Amino acid sequence: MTEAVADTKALALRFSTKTALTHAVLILGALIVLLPFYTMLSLSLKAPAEIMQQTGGFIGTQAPFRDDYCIKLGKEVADCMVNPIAYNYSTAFEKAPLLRYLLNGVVVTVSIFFIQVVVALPCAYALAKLRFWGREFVFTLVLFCLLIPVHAIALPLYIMLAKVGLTNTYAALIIPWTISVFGIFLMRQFFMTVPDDLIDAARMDGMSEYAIIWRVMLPTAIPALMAFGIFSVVAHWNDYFWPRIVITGNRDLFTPPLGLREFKGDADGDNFGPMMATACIIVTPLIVCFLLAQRRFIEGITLSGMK
Amino acid sequence: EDKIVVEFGYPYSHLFDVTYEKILPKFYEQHPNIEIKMRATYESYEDGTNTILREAVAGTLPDVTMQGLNRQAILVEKGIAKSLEPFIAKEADFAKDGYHKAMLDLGTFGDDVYGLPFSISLPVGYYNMEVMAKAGYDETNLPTTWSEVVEACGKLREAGVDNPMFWGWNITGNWFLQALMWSQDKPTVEGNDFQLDTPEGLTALNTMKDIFSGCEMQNLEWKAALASFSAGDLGMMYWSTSAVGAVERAMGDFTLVTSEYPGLDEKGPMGLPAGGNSALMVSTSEDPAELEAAWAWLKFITSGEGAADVARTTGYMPPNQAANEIILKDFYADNPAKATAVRQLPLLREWQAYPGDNGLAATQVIYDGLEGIVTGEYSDMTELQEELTEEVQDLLK
Amino acid sequence: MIKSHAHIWFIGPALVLMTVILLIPILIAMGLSVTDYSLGNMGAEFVGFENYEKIFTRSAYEKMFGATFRYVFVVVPLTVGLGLGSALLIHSLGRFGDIYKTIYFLPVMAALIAMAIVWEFAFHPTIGVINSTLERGCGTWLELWTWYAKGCERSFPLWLQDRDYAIWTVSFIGVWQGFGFNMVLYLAGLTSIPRSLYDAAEMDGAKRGWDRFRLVTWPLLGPTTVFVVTISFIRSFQVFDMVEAFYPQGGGPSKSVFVMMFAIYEKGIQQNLMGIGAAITVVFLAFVMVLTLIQRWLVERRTHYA
Amino acid sequence: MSQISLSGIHKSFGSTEVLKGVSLDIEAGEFVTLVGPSGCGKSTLLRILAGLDSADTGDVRIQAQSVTQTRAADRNLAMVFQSYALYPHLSVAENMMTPLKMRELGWAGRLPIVGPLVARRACRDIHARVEAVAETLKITPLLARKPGQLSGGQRQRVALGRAMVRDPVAFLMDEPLSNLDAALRVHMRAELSELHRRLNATFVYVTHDQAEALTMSDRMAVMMQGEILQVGPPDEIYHNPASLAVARFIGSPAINVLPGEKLADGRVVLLGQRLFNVQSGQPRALFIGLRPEHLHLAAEGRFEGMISHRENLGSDLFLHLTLKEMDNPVVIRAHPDQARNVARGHNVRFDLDPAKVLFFEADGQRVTLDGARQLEVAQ
Amino acid sequence: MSQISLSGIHKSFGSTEVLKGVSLDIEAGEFVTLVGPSGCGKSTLLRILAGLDSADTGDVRIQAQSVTQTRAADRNLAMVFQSYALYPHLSVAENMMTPLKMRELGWAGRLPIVGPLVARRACRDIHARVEAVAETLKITPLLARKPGQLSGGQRQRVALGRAMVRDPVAFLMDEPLSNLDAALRVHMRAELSELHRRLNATFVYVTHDQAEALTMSDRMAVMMQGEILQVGPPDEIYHNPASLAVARFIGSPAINVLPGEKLADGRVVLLGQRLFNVQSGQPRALFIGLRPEHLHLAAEGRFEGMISHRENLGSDLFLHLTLKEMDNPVVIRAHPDQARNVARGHNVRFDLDPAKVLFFEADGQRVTLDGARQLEVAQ
Ligand SMILES: Nc1ncnc2c1ncn2[C@@H]1O[C@H](COP(=O)(O)OP(=O)(O)OP(=O)(O)O)[C@@H](O)[C@H]1O
Ligand SMILES: Nc1ncnc2c1ncn2[C@@H]1O[C@H](COP(=O)(O)OP(=O)(O)OP(=O)(O)O)[C@@H](O)[C@H]1O
Ligand SMILES: O=P(O)(O)OC[C@@H](O)CO
Ligand SMILES: [Mg+2]
Ligand SMILES: [Mg+2]
Repeated sequence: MTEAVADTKALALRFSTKTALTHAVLILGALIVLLPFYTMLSLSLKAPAEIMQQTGGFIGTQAPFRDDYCIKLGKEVADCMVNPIAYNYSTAFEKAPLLRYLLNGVVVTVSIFFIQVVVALPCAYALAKLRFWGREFVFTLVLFCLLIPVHAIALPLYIMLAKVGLTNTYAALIIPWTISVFGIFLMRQFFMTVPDDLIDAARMDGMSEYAIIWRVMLPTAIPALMAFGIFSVVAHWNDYFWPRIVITGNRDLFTPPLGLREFKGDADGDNFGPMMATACIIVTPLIVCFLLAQRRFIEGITLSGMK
Repeated sequence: EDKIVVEFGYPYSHLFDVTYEKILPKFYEQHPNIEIKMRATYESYEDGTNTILREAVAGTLPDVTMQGLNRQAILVEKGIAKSLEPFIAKEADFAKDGYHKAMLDLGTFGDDVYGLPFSISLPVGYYNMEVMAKAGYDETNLPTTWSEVVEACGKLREAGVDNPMFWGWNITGNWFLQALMWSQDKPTVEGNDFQLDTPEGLTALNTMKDIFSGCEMQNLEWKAALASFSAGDLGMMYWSTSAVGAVERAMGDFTLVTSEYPGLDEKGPMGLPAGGNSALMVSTSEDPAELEAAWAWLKFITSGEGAADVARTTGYMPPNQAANEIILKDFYADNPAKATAVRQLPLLREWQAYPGDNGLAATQVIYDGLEGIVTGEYSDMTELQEELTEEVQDLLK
Repeated sequence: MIKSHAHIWFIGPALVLMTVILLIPILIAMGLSVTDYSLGNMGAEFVGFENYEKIFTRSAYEKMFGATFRYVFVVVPLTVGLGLGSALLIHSLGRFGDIYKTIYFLPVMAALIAMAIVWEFAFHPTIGVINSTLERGCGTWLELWTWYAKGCERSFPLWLQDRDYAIWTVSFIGVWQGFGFNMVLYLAGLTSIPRSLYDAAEMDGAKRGWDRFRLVTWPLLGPTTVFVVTISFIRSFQVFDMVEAFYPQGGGPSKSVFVMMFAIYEKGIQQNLMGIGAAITVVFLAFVMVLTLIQRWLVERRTHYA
Repeated sequence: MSQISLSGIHKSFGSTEVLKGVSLDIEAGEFVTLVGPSGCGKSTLLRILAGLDSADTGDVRIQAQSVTQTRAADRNLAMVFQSYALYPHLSVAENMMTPLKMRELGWAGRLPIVGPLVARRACRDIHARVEAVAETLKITPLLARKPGQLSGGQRQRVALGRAMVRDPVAFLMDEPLSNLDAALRVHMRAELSELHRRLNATFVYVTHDQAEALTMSDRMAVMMQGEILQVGPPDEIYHNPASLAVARFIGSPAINVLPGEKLADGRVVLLGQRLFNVQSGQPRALFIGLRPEHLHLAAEGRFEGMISHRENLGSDLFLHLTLKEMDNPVVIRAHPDQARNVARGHNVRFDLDPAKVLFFEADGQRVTLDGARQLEVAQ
Repeated sequence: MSQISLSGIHKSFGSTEVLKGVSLDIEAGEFVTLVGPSGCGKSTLLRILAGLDSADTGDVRIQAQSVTQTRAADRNLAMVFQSYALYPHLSVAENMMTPLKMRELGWAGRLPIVGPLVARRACRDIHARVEAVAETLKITPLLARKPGQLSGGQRQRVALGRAMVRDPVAFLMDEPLSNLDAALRVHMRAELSELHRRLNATFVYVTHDQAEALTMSDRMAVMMQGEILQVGPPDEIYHNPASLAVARFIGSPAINVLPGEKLADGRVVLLGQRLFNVQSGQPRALFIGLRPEHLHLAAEGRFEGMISHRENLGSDLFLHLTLKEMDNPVVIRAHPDQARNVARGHNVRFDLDPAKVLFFEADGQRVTLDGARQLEVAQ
């Protein structure tokens, strides 16, 4: 009996050390993962000199410093003394019109996602649940398109858009992404797991195939859709390459990452404080979205029936 | 009454936004019927050129664009940039506005002027006097030749400075290679011929190798170099004068001194490539009024008060003699760090581009070769000279 | 189903967009790859396979293949391995799992261009947090490691600018950035493994975690792994943003990080040599396709689909 | 004219022929069951009738109209699925409304929020009908729940309700009870029968459980390997099976099949014992089918066996007897009160009710032996 | 000492108490069934016994050893899961080998390719044992297949095989037949019983199907809402239920429960008819339980009802009678031969077998009425 009790303790101990070990490993990993974010946040709080010299710890001394831009415009030195945090964040919003960029980002990512869904969902449904001649071929095509790197086709695409006069418009930011083969692929995998009976029941209830997609498949696929949504939104919210190519005229069409370039001086020195402030602001909406979506999001990526 | 809109593109918003913000009110005062519409800024000179090339294909070119001095050629070759001669011809006292020959040459192709320089930079030396003092240097005995620089490196290292010097070989467009070539008064390209296979070429390469190995220079990227210098790690840094503003903003509590670019011998450099950007007219408009408006803007920013604001807001020099000599006299007295480049003005030479479609590819090949010296990939300079010559010549033919 | 043509309307839009947006540009690229077209020129000349020949003969391109394969073969196994590892650990936790999940997914969500700048700071040779941390270990037993001792004596590596380290540093950042994505996929896979199989394994005497992993987890994650590996391959072959952010000029010290996508960009966009850029694109596609096929073929033979 | 008529339905999936020319007529108001082992093609046939699959050849007629080219949504049939196939995101009420909405509202009326405003009257009408059906099925308190919050039996009822809200030509049901637990299944059997009587509608019911088929149907069709072997009222199928296959499939425990023979002199012999005499003629081997309830323990029974297994259901006692002459045990139904006297390992004697004996040819065809019934039973 | 002993097992999930102090002793070689409605806690109890869950309080003993702290892998029990839980990626043979490999080979022997080389002898031994079990279960031809390629019944056997290859203290089975179709379920019942006899091992079997429990078990434990209501041999449970709940759950169709009373003079009255007299005493209301087979049609029966539904199973005929006095129908078992005479809507008279009557108190407790048995039955 006493032996059993000792055993219990050993068991409990083993359990707790195991969890503790798990936590230790995960925390170590989290530290490495978080290091750049720590730096990013820290840089967004400090004065330029502190940034370049890497002094001042996490938030810097917060001593006011002289804003060159202001001086150069001919203002008095006393008027140009600014607090680092206030300077970094207010510059991010004023100089780069970040609010405008964020709004553009929302418009663009939401439109892209919306169109992707409208296009991909029916296609995924057909590939998963309808039997028709050429289905395998279409699916193979989807798999092939998955391999095509967008950077490689950027120029032909740009020229095509230019020919129809769409550069420097929202359309240019949106159109190339209206087709998401990844989305088709992911949604198809999910639709494969929706029972056929459900679709047949809908047919018996008098739904057209079109109604089935929006009234049956879409609501049941919400988790998968969220997963796809996160991938799509993250990718296009953060996209730097494509907007830079097509938006050469109007700054009002900038998406948030392009806001970062306002602070690039390249060989003549970047303005890191506001740049990092911008970066922090840009990533925040995504984190919030992820936190809201994560539960259902992970359930959504069903990969069973993969083939 | 409708205003005439001039579309305008320029690089480095963080650097030049303030300049234009200062210039614009003055311009509008003189030209109330013109409106300047700022396009999205270019991220770098390369980005600027590529954007213009794409916009040329798309038919969405701006009216005036700012391009790196060495990028003008390609736009001229492809027929995108417009000759400015017709406008200059109409100006009564063009020369009086301070455009002197050396500057105009930078934007002259064939017999026509295509670009008017806007902001001009020259390579200079940056010194952290506190660090230099450890090896017994002060403002009076800063190194003037590359061998003295190497010597200084040795002394600094002995004094416990791990990382005494940085040399901006990686500046875009092989600028520092051209600096070493011009120092010997030798252009890097003549016609379609790459001149690295000359004795001057070998000297340039060997000088670089000596500098890199003699100073055990780290292969820093620009941002890292600026950070190191700001943090007080580096004693000497050779770079474009345009960075003075950035350095002053970021540096720690030490004394910054800029000084003339060292030469191969005591005589100092015989020439130096001009950096910076110049204004090109790329308007596709047929409307004379619009073209006139574009010219008005182009001229305003490259002359007089407009040009002077370049110096006031950045580390660059104005392209315009008048501005430098008359308007900015007091300014340079107050900002000695920015004055160094002005003193070097007589040495100003062209920042050369490599001709043909493969010009940019050639630039890259040379860049890769220079990097090989820094990283230690190449140790035999003669071999490198041969290799580079062959490959670049192949691209230029 | 009674004769319905619904599918035409369903796949039609996708097919049209796929063709216009993806396939036609790829066909254009194939066409351009046998010419010397340069942006801004009026026309182009047919040059046959000259562009392809260059790819396989010039030394820069040799470096391109080297860098690409190094990156891919470091990043794919590590992102998959760490993704799986972290998913397993997080899955075993229950509570608190959500916190780690969010943290590990952060790098996926952050704008790479901003993170690149941050990493440059972190990897700064003297004042960067990495090397200054390493320096703190100087004078301790760590110096027994000759590499470490050397670092203490002179200086620790310039991670991003040393041609011996750059590709590995970039790969590290690639792993940092990408494994969260795989973790999420694996977490999804784990939640779909029936609990009863673990019960069965326990009853069968699989006492150690490793036994249960071998017996149940790993085989049942088969389909997930196929997906994850495929996607990781494609993603890491397509690595570009980070290289461009770190080395806008030239692709890293001595071209040691000159990956294929960057080569395409450098030729096609930076240098306006669209012919060569297109040729590299075609080679790239061929490579990825062959590798994907091989990989699928290898894995598929060992994977069951329940 | 019959309500539903299937004729000559063939269907292959790839190279396997799943339905081999099936014909079946169903009258209005009839409860017809398709019963057969798993994989015999029952669901396929039902789906072809519903319009969810199409036959390779053959004709489907509903109320004398050929509907072979009509899509499922337009056939006005209602179907209850084995998995219930309820829309997981809709409440019970919404689930039940769906077929009505789809058929009776225009696109505007189907919009999520504005719909009820646009088509006010129609919506109110639909609500009323759903509530009436819910009342009938006693699921009114569940109307607001989602399917995920219901037990199996409740889901079953909702699925029925969804079919009932409309007034379809026929109700098709594919194993609707097979997901329920044993007790509930027995209970629902009675409920379904009751429902059929009340609605007076045509039911086509698919099952592999012969008990369901026997207890509920007006007529049942026994299917095997893509063919209908026999159609008839349950009683007929049970007592008068057309073939050995049908006899074996229907009845639980299964019918005992013993080797017998008819001798040239007309004697019919089972395990060496004469059963009775028939008209003399060609001698032939026969299979003799005897249901467990037609065998009885008898102290002086002509047959003997050893009890190898007992199944005591409380209400019935089934004894499995091993006979010397046979590999398979013979199952016999005994009265539970006898349980005490019969233990495993005992030898017991039993006899049969000769009137209930069924004869089959070697190929499984049922035969009646002329004169068999008239003959005096030998003691 | 009993083989397995559960005592005072309590278990809660969150705030719901799923097991409320369950105790049960199981002897070596016994076949004990846990039977009860869905959700009553059967699986939970079995999992606690297996070590897959742990009890909040209470003790589990196996062969007199407390194993409360022993993990499942060390308890030497074998379990067959309702879903079979076969490893989908392993062949049948590999599935069956797993428990042996895990227990008998070192890590080296378990390696994929080198394993069989390292532990040559052990591997050959394991192979031999798997083949022997496969032989017993008649699945030798399936050994190379993957579970995905098997039918339900075949999977069921493989799951059994995986349990049988070892020599466990007891076999635990959680509804192993519930995924099979009706006919196969009946067949497998007999097979399992046969297996139990042959192995002579302890079986703990969970089911919600009372037929399975009645036919297979040596003893059955009826569970409801986390408590064991009665433990005993099937016969005992069926004929002598301790409470109304047990009586209702066991038996199909379910027992009829009618309201009755005992008058002060000792008369016991059912629906106004005197059943018999008992000792006089306090008058009290009673529930009277009567199984369908203990009721019979009788032209002069004392009770009358209208036939509201007939279930003809071929071997049995169940009539649902609606009585004037009662809401719920009374179910009566009749002989199928009577089927022709009794149609829906007819009024019929019936009577009962007074010896089989069960009495329950208002709270469901079973009572025996003193002297009831001795009294002469009133005609
Ligand atoms: N879509 C399909 N493709 C290929 N074979 C199919 C398909 N649908 C059904 N089958 C095959 O057709 C045969 C009959 O299937 P069906 O579903 O009609 O059987 P069932 O009688 O309903 O069986 P169960 O009682 O198991 O539901 C089976 O062998 C099945 O494997
Ligand atoms: N992990 C769990 N968390 C919360 N509740 C649970 C859990 N497992 C079981 N339960 C609840 O405990 C009760 C008993 O569950 P259990 O699985 O033991 O029932 P059961 O008798 O096996 O039923 P069935 O016949 O349906 O299998 C149920 O009400 C169930 O909802
Ligand atoms: O960057 P800029 O404008 O100075 O021009 C290029 C060189 O002058 C180096 O800075
Ligand atoms: Mg079926
Ligand atoms: Mg259970």
